[in-house]
Amino acid sequence: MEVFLFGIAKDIVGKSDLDLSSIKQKPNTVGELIHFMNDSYPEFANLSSLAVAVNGEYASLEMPIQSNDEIAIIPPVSGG
Amino acid sequence: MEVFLFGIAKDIVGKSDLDLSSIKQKPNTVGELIHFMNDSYPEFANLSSLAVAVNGEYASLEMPIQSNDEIAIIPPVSGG
Amino acid sequence: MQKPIIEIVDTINTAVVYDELSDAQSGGICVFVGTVREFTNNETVVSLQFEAYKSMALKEMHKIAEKASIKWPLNKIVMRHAVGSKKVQEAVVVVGVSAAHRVECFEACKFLIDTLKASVPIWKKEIFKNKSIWVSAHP
Amino acid sequence: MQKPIIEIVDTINTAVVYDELSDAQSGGICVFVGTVREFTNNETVVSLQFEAYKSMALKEMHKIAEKASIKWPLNKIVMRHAVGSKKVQEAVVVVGVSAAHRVECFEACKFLIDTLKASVPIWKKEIFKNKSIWVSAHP
Repeated sequence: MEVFLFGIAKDIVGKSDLDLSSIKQKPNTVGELIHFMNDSYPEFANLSSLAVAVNGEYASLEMPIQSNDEIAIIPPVSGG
Repeated sequence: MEVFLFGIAKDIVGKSDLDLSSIKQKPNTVGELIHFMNDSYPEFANLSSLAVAVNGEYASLEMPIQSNDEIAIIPPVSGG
Repeated sequence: MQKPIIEIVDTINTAVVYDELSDAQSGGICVFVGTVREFTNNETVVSLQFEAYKSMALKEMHKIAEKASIKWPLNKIVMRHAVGSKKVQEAVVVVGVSAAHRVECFEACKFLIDTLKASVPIWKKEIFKNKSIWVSAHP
Repeated sequence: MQKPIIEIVDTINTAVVYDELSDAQSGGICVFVGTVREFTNNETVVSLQFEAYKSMALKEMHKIAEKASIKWPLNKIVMRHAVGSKKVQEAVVVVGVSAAHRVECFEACKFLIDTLKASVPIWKKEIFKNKSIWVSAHP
């Protein structure tokens, strides 16, 4: 399970993608993934918001995630 | 006294300026000029509005006009 | 605000407007271009003819730019109107502003074109195949 | 409506936007250009760096264009965002529409940029002389 990181999320983790395949308790939902990120990288708690995209679409906390999904951490956007 | 004509006013009168120096009762105000135009060219009554500019500024009906003023008949504008 | 660019021209070059409005103090530029539409009330337009009372039109456009710069904190303003015959798809007017933030860009740009249409002494004749009409002249 | 032009690019050429939006059925074109402003909260900006989740950003921009074309009768839409490092006064985003009448031009153009800023996964880092900040990241 690979998670893409952008913007400040990339800076917090220190790289542009994160391989979760080796961790014990793989997150099964978007909510569990956010929980895992907050636990592993406490700095995420300082962000004004945090969203997750699954296969290029904003996903709800209940959305199940699978190892072949394209998953991305979306910190507050600031384009334009 | 010369009056510039634009747009449909030019078409109604048939020329782009009108010399009023030879008429008997010269209009002394903008209101009198409009009155004169409506009398001389009844088609002006069909317009949705009619304004007069004196020296390049919209003028009220009471505004006095003199022979050395730059006077223009302003039919409804439609730029843009 | 910098001196506004206000002109009545034969042909409008829309490609230069952004450069004219670009500015280090501005985060946004909003531009409106009025163009000749092929149909009016389902009738095919051949061309539009624009006539201006040039000296007064420029004076009125300057007044509008000044009013806008009082109402909103603007950095640059462009107002340019074409005269003469314009074919379908040609630009007849371009107005634009640059400002620090986008909200005032949109509001000021809309004010410029709305007010120009209401008060600047310029007249448009629609040329159709078999007739021509001075726009707005009749109720 | 015609197929919208939606792109993420390295450099924005504002001079071509008007031609891209020009259209025989349109009486108006409204364009908004976002540019790099020299000052933010009185601090001097050296540059802005933009990063995009490109595939998703394009998808979101297409959704926004579709929403706009449902809300308003539009003829053409352009949405183009730059990525990479942008210096003061450079264009970072351009959105524009053409439509029969000007009211929908302004409304739709404003909707495009407002919605883009709210939902498209693109991130901006402000580079100052002695620090850099991801915009909007912190409350």
